[in-house]
Amino acid sequence: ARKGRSSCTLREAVVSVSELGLGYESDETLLFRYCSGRCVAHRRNYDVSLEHMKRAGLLGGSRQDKMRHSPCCRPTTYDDDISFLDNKNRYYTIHEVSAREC
Amino acid sequence: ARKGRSSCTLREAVVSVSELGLGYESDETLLFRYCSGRCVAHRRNYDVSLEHMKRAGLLGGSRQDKMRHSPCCRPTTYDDDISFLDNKNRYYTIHEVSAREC
Amino acid sequence: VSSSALTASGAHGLRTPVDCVKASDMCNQNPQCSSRYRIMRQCLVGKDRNTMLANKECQVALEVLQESPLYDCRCKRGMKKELQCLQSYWSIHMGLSEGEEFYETSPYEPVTIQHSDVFRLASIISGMDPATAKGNQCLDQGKPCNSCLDAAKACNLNDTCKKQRSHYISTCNKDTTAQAGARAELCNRKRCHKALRLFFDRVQTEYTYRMLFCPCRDTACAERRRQTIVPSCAFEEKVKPNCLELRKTCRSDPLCRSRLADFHTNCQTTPHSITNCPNENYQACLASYVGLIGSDMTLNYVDASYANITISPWCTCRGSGNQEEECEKFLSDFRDNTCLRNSIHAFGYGPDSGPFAKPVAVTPSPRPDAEPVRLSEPSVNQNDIKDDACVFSTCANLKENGPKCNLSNDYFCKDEPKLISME
Amino acid sequence: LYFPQSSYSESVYVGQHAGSPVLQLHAMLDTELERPRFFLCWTNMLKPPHYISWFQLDENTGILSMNKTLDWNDFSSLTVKSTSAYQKVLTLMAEVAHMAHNSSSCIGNISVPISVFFINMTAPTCNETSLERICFPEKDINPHIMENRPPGPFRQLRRLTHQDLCPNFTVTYSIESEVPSPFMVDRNTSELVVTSQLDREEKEGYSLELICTVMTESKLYRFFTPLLVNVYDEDDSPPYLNGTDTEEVVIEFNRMKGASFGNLLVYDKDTTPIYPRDQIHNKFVGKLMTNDSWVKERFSVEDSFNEEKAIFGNIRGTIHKYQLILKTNILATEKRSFQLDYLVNDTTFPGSKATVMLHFNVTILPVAVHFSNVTYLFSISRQSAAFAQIGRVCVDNCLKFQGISITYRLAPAEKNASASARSCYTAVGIAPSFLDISAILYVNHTEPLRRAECQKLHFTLVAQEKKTQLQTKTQLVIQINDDLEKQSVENDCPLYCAKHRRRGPCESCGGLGAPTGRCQWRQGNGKGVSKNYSTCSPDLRTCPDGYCDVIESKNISICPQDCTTKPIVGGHERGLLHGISAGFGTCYCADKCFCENDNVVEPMCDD
Repeated sequence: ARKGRSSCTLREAVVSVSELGLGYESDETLLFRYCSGRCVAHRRNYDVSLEHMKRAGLLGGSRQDKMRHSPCCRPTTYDDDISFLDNKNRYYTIHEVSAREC
Repeated sequence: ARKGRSSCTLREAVVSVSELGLGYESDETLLFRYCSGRCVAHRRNYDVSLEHMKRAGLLGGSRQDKMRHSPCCRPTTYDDDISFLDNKNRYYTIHEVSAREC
Repeated sequence: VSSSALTASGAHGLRTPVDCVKASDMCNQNPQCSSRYRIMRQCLVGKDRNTMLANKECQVALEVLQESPLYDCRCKRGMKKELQCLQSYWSIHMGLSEGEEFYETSPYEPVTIQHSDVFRLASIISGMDPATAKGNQCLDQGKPCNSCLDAAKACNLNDTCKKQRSHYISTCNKDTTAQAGARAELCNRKRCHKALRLFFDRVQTEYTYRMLFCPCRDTACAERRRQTIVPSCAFEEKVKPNCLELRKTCRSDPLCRSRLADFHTNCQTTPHSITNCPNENYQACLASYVGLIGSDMTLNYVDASYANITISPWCTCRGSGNQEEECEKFLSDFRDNTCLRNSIHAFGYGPDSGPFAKPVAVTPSPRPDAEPVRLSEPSVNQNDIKDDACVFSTCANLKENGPKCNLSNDYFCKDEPKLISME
Repeated sequence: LYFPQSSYSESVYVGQHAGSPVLQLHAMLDTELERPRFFLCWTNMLKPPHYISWFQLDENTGILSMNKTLDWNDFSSLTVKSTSAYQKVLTLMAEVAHMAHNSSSCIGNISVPISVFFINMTAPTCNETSLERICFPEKDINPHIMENRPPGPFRQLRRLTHQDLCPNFTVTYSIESEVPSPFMVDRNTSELVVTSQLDREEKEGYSLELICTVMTESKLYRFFTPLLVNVYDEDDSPPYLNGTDTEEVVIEFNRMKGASFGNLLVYDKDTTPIYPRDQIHNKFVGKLMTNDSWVKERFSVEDSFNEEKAIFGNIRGTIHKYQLILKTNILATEKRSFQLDYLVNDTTFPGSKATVMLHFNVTILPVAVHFSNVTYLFSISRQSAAFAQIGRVCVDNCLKFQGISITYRLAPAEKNASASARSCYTAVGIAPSFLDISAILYVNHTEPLRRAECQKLHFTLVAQEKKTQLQTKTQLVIQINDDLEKQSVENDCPLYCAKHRRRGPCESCGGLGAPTGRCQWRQGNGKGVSKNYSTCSPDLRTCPDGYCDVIESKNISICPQDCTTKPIVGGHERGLLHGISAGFGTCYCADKCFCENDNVVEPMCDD
């Protein structure tokens, strides 16, 4: 694989709740796990056929119709909910914010 | 909503086995089902946060690291196997070539 | 079979206490003991306990059980079948005790560790917390610091702590609207308490204690500390019950009763000690405090003051009638508890930071009946006395030395209106 | 008879010799005639502990003394609770009774626990004992005196275990208090005596200062310790009124079961403990003084009380609050006046004036179901979408009604209109509102609005009270405005407004519930998660307003901002039961709802 293009794996970073960009203001930090990398290795007959038929223009539909012919590096399961106290001393719980498996 | 950008759904097309591009030569045809469309509506807190942190450059990693901040329009389950007689009168079976659900 | 065969006697005939589950199993395996045990339980179930126990059979049952290992069995915090152990303990204890005692003996085996690892760990952790790479400003007096925030951060970086914390918060924080009144109704207090107990049982004390006893230098930090147990659901209620009523409710539940007895055993202010704690054991007191969280007698900081903390259950002594003094005494065991304060202070600033709250000046103040933990009489000879008492060679000298002769803060001499006649 | 202390305690040492006194019990009399007799008893749960024989209690003086001399193996033979390695607690029970008796158990009699701390050492000598310990025990509890009781001695100030320790010392006691107090020390017996009957309603406690003077061979020492004597309450104060005993109660719009009226207060200087629940001290009982079964079936009086201090001269007393309560709904047509008397009885007050009579002058006014001469006129746009709310109809005072239910019906005013004319009327529907007794008009079908001949709809609006069938009518006219403009709305608009996340597409599309046929954009300005989030709504008058009303709940998609129960992604706060009460940036809903920053570029599945 080209340099720097490692395969799809779970990565993590310690970020503050505010940095999540969800609109909550809290200095609490959490371990944000996400999926990154390429997953060419997981292709199926479907992917090969779809890519071939797209290139051959066999499937019609406009250029806009997004047809993905390779699996995406995406979470398959998510971490438990995360709860925190915001800077106005109110509790919140966020669901499905951190990945568990890719 | 912009024209033609409908959400991720199952589509189908009748194609010949040869047109699958898997290397088989057979005039038999099959119903090829595939997933296409946008999946903004299926995002999670994970996607919103990942996108925000990518834009804010909070996650480091090189530009190459593919970090998908929105779900892909991909099959979640596949149709049953497909068998056919090729043009040299030999039987073949192909797995996971047509999508069942997106 | 003589009942003494039942005893798991130790070396010199003294019984080594076993846990009450084992003790009741041992008793049940002995026909004589098990029948007596069954009789005694029936004796105690009766509505009017006194008349029930007046009958001969109950008395005999109790006598036999006195000799069985059930008599001084104990339980361990967090042991398997803890609740069953506690139920056995209280069933036998109710038979043997002389009715409602102000302080009940803890069913738990004493926590023997002195200033244990939880203190050293806390001071180590707050010193160089690997997770908060930004270092810990709390050490640097100058920088603004929020050790409770750091504790929450540390918890969020530990999977077990994060998961259990999120579980109790989402359980207790069921409703998110602003009206506190409405919220108090909507949250399921029982479920919230259960989730809190799970959190403190399953997560290591290095995380839970840090969130509960973090030292604060400002109101924001103290308010975060107060919010740790989600008080709007776990602590506050619309109407404050009478504290004696709350005690009765607690004592009708074996777990709460045990944790309350444990608190009284381990946190009762002991004037004659350096730390003000029984056996100088901060750790045991903190463990007892945490043990009460998630029970009917859940405790919490009453406000966000960081200078002097006040801990209290959610109850009032209003409407106590003639039992007001007993109620005030019960409440003051929480609100004016120097052992508890010192323990929390010690956790925050290290066990050797000296007692935070000076022990109360000891005069035979009218401290209502406490379980008198007596040390031997301090042997004081005559000449030590003279610095303490207001000493005059004879009564006549009273006048010459002026009306006030201020000795130590509690002993002073007043002008005696009439000379004491020397009959 | 009662014990003036809840417990007694003292320490004893190895070598304490037989006959030496340990402590003295006191019992206070209820009447002058009583003669207290003291006995050691044992709680019936155990046969007497073997150490009970080590003590004897003088039947008359209440002095507990040793029956044997304590030795070292007495200590080791004990299997009782030990508070430390060298101290064990002997728990005795003493009882007091009017006459001698031989029953051993304490059942039913007045008893008090005695804790004797057996210390595994010999007693300290005179030199080894601080004078202060000769004077006072280390810990002692506060005594209490019941009010209205005869005076008498209630505590032995001397430490009997130390009285012979220093033979050539003289120890005397006296007391002082800032305010004159009915206490003195009997110089001969060193007993603290209450010198007169006490009245708790006058003073709840006395802060005394005990002074112990020790005369040694050469010096005079004086020690002080505070002592608080609590005065116990008994029900010796009758209930009284402070102001009116009568309340005028007018029942009109609120006729609902459980409604409360009036607020009559009855005062009592005594305390009323709320613990234990079934206590009988100062118990108030009330009785409706009426034989009218109609009244008895529909009315009750509720008593709640509170302990107060300020208004009783900083002495704890009780204020009872009495309210008239409806036990059932009252019919709208009911019209009646009567006086309802309620007898309050302080059941534990011995005197004659234990009762107070309260009077509720009750007037029940009928409620008219009536439209004041109003003809409802509403106008709607031809572009209105289905479920667009037209307006609210309500009989007079309906917003005040409680316990009264009104139904509303629409009927075309013209009886013999043509079929096609009649079909115009299907455009409008009416639905009862949840919260109150009004009804909401809404667009039920949009097809008639698109037809030119449907211009003005004349309805008869019928309102009827469910139980009494009281009915009223009025005219209701709905004017259909705007001509059928060319359909300028984007034709691939989604079915409902909440899906849009930007002003442009929002205002260029219509959606369910939009009265103008166009969605309306609300631009929020809140920072972070705020109640004022941006969103696209069919009708900003009702959505979002934090309440999923009767029309919105017909289809969650009309106003998911108020009604959704589905997951919400992004910073948000859920409403009390459903909906989004606060959100971050812009909130929009498709399958689920999102609350995101406004300035985010349209997300793409990038390759």
